[in-house]
Amino acid sequence: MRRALIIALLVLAAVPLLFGVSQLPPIGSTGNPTYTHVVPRYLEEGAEEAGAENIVTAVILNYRGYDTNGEVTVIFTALVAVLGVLTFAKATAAKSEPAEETPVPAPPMPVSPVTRFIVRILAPFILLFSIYMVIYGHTSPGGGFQGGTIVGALLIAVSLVSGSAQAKRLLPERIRPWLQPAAVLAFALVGVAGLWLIGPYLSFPVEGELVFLRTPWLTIIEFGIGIGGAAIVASIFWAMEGSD
Amino acid sequence: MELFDLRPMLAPALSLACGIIVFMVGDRPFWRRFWSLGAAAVKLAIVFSMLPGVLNGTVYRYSIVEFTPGIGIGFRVDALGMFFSIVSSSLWLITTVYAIGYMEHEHERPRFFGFFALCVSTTVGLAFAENLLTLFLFYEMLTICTYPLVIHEETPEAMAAGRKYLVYTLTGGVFILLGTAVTYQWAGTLSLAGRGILDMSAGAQGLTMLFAAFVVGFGVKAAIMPLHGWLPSAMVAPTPVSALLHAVAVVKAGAFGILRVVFCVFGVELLRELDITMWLAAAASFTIVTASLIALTQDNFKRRLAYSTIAQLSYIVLGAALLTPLAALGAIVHIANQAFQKITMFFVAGSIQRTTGKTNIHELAGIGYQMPFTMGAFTVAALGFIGIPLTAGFVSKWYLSLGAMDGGHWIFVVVLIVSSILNAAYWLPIIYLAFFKITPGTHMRIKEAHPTLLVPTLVCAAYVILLGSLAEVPGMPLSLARTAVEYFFGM
Amino acid sequence: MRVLWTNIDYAASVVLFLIGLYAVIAKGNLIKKLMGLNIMETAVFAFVMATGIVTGGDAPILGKGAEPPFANPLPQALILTGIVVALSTTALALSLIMRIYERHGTIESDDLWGVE
Amino acid sequence: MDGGHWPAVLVVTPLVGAALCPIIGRRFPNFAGYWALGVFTAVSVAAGAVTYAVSTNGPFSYHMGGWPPPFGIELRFDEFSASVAVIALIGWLAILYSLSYAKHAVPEERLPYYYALLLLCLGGMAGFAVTGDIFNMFVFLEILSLSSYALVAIAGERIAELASFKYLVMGAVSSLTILFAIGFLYALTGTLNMGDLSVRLAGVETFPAAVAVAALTLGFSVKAALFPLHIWLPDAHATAPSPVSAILSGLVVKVGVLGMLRMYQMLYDSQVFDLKMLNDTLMWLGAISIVMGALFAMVQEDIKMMLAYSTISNIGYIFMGLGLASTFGIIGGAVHVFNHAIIKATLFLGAGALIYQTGYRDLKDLRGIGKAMPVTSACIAIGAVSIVGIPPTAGFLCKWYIALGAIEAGRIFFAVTLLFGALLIFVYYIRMLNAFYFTPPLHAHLMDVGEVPLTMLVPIVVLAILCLVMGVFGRIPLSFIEPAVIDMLAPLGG
Repeated sequence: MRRALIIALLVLAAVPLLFGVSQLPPIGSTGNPTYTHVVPRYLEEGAEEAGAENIVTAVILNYRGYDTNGEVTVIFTALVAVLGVLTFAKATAAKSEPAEETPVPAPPMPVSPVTRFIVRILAPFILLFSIYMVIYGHTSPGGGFQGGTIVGALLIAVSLVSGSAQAKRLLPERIRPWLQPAAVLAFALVGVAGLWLIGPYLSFPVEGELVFLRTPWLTIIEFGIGIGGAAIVASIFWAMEGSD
Repeated sequence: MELFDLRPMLAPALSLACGIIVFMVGDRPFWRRFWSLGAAAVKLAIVFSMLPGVLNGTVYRYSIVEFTPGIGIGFRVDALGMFFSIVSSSLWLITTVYAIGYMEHEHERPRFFGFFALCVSTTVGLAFAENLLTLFLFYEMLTICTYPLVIHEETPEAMAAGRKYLVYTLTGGVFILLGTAVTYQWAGTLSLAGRGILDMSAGAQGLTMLFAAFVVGFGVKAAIMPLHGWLPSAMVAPTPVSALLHAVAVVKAGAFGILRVVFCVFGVELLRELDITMWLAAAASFTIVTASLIALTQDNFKRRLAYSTIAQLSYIVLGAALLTPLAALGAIVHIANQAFQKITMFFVAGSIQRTTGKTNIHELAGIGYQMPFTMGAFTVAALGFIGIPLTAGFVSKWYLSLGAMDGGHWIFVVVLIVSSILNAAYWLPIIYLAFFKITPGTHMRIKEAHPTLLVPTLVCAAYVILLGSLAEVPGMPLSLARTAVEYFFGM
Repeated sequence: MRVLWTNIDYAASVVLFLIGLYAVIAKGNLIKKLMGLNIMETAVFAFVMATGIVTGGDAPILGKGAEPPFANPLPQALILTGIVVALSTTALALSLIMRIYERHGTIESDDLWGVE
Repeated sequence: MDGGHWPAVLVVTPLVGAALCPIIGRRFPNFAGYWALGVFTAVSVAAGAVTYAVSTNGPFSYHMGGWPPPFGIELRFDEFSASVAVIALIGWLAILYSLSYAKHAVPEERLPYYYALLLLCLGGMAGFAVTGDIFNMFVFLEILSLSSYALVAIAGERIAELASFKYLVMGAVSSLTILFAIGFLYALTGTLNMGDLSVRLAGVETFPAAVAVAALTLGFSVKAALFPLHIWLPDAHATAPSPVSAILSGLVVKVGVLGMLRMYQMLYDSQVFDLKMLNDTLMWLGAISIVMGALFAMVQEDIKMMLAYSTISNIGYIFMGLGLASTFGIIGGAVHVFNHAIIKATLFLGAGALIYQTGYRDLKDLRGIGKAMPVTSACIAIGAVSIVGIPPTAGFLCKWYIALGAIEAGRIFFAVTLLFGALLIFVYYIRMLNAFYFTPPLHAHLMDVGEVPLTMLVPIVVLAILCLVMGVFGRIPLSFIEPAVIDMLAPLGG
């Protein structure tokens, strides 16, 4: 009954939505406002102005760099939030009250030697590929996030096959807190440099003698995002696993 | 002549400050008394210092802030406001003395005296309000500050009475605020300085509704029937509270508000044109008669006083509603006259309660022998209510009747006469009981109330006679009321 | 109707969005609710991405041999951000679910009402 | 650019400060709070600077990365953005308050994360308030939402995670609705900049625009907890640590309102379609919120639950003010955003102080606390009187303005609802005051507790004083916000 009601309501909501989307400018046409208003400048001058042949990267890191600054903060927030919720969870749980039935932790699944072997073999290549993605993000598909996530996935895979302790040695406790906010800090660094040398926060040199700074700055940000992303993804995993 | 002067602001501000100091000195009796009395005296001095000027037609004003042009908090001392503030601040002084004696052994005295001082501060603010918003502001503050006094006993009965009190008065407040907002929309100003800020352009029907909203709002505190329900319940408060607040500050705030609405917001001209005040007069007359009849049936001394208050307040409303200069004069002057008479009676009731523990009327047989001075004061006040010449009550009734006849409304003269008879019917038996009925076991030895209770009572009783016999002497309330009336009627 | 057919991508994402919403509302299991949320996220991403479709468009990577028309790069950039947001929300939601399970021993919302 | 680089300082400092917070917390465990306080002091200075710039030179904008508006992201500072001043004020006081409070309420190991989340939440809010780009708005909305979800759960109270999860699901759905609407607007106009949008919306198809507006309204209403979309709020606000409750109730729900204001700015400007239906809906929902919030609050025993429901009522006021679409109404609503933040922060911080000292949350357990903790109780009393709208406190002015707005718009019924709603609200606040002051204590040992430490007391007192000051000097925010509202309504020909 309740479900039928919900479905009825959703169907009711679907009607105006579908009617609404049917009146949107047709998909795929080059005459759409989406394609004629802001984007032409990106496509025509992006490579020169923003210093990245991959226009998506140019938009992410340069035109709308501030968005990305916010975005890396979002993922950092997620990390802090997860840590805030999970840190020493067991201690508090025991202190406040016992659960009705204490869930029994499942025993760790034995990892087959084949998996372990393959992960170990592939690990260096995965790492290399991710570095490639980070570095060439501004001229080809890829970028900091993609590269960073791959490294994060790699760390998770290593944790799974050879235990977190092993994986954590790749990202030692001492430097991990510095790596987690790497993206935010990289943005801040470049942003303040732009503020100091050029104009508003996050300004990139467009032309003139400082233009050589553009590629290094982009690279700094890409690496920041990559390192930060990897550290955060892995840290979230470890926090959830309960080993952090 | 309008003078920019600090004193209108100083009067409420100073008593506010003293109220806060009273809170802060806590349970140190000497300092509490010092600050309570000091505040009362200083404020009285400030108020009186403006009296000569006001009598000469000077208006003192002071504005604190303006939110937007025309809306702000400001004070302005005109004759009507002066009148009200003199009444309330002189009675405050007297009542404070009384309260110090009365509350000797009560609990929570810092709270009591603190809020007591705050109440009077807000009453003066109300009296000096320059615009409708300020008036509303102090009106609401008065409600809030009275609440802790009403529930002072903290008994379930007191809490219930407090709740009732809040529900009634805050609901009234909503009507006032609504009316204020509508007035602002129509008139573009809220000033109470003129002889009416509204005009016919808003349409008769709308204006009638607006007037009704104001009457309902202020009528709650002025206890026009059927909005009076809270007043008898609120009698659970300690006697000084009943005396000052339910004879002077709170209920008069309602009556004062109605006067302001009639004379300053609508203006006499507009109301005559609208021809709606007869309904108000009818309601007031109904209240006068009905409340008196109910009072007859009450045996609890303070409840009888309460119903008498309800009846007396409607005199003021009636006077305002008649829209003739003499009736208005009677109404304004009744603010003072009723206050002194009623407060005398409350003091008497409180003294009897404190001295003998009796709270019901049938227990009072022979009390006149035990407490002759107290009951003497009571007799004076009772005669005043009945309207015997040379007492204060006569003056107001006289002018009210004249005003009613002026307007050609004989019926209201009849109402006043009936009321006098009813007053006689419920006050005289008490006097009879007290002095002439000696039941076996009556104490014949004089055992008067404590001086701090007796002296204020006698002072008030003396005033009742003074107001009645020397009414025409310059500087007495009547002259002030006359100044006010002359202004409102453009004479 | 013909127009709706042109915009079938939009329509599909609308339907997907509502399916996700159904799961969020109707499903009792917190994990399923979260999955519903993820479906909704995907639907919205698909929707925004669809605004950037250009028929025959190439990836917007300039350089040698690149020929217009290019696909609209802006929605891609936005959705990259959106994905990160979705990831973050999911991570937090999962850890909350873990804590709820640890503490109350269940993640069925019907059972959890009693706890409140 | 007027305002120099303060805008950048304003939005970036809290984010970077938060990024460094766990590092500092790990090295010097006791220092995280002071670090957060220091960072936020800088933010407050920046907020003051931009607010000052707006008040002297009028609205201005800051182009992030130096790209002109439709291409890059613009930070737009107008009178509504000046809400950063309130964010700064409440945030600073809440952090100060946390220095003592959080030590008890939050597990020690989580403290650095607690402060980092606080900074992120406040920073996200500041970013949200000042951005001129609709997608950027979404990004900062997410920073703020995520950190709020976590802050609700961080103290680990009994149902904290459940409350947080409920909040998260509702919040995420509303965020997605908003993103959906952003997609619609983008597909229609091809731009994300708000100023540009308001120009380009003028000629678009009406129906999709209406769908977008409906979706935005829905999303922001959930964020603002407008009835009947409020179900996440009471648990979340009541279980969070008190300084967080103050921020959530005072500021975070206002994000929804601010979003609505931004949307209105675009819509009034572009005149894309008649807003009467939307306005009416909001007015009605606002009226219902006022009444329902008050009714729910009346039956609560838990003081923080009561305050949480009271927020719903007050959001109702604000939405009613917006829906009235008259100058006074919107001014009243917008100023109530400021004033309610101050008042509710007073109340929540005060309630937190009581809980901190006594360990009780129910009114009956807190009886007689007025004598044991006079200052705190007095501040709560001031807040209570203020939120009801008794003059001359801060709450009164807004209600007065919204009522005037209702009359201006010829909707007397709503003025009546509003004012009687205030009475309903008073009913439960008077219960609270009765318990504090006028009833004998249930637990005798309550009489022995003293006042809270100074770092907690000072914020409460400052806010309570502000409740009064804002009432008396209410003209300042009113006249500040007025030009923006007049500007906004100008296309209506009013």
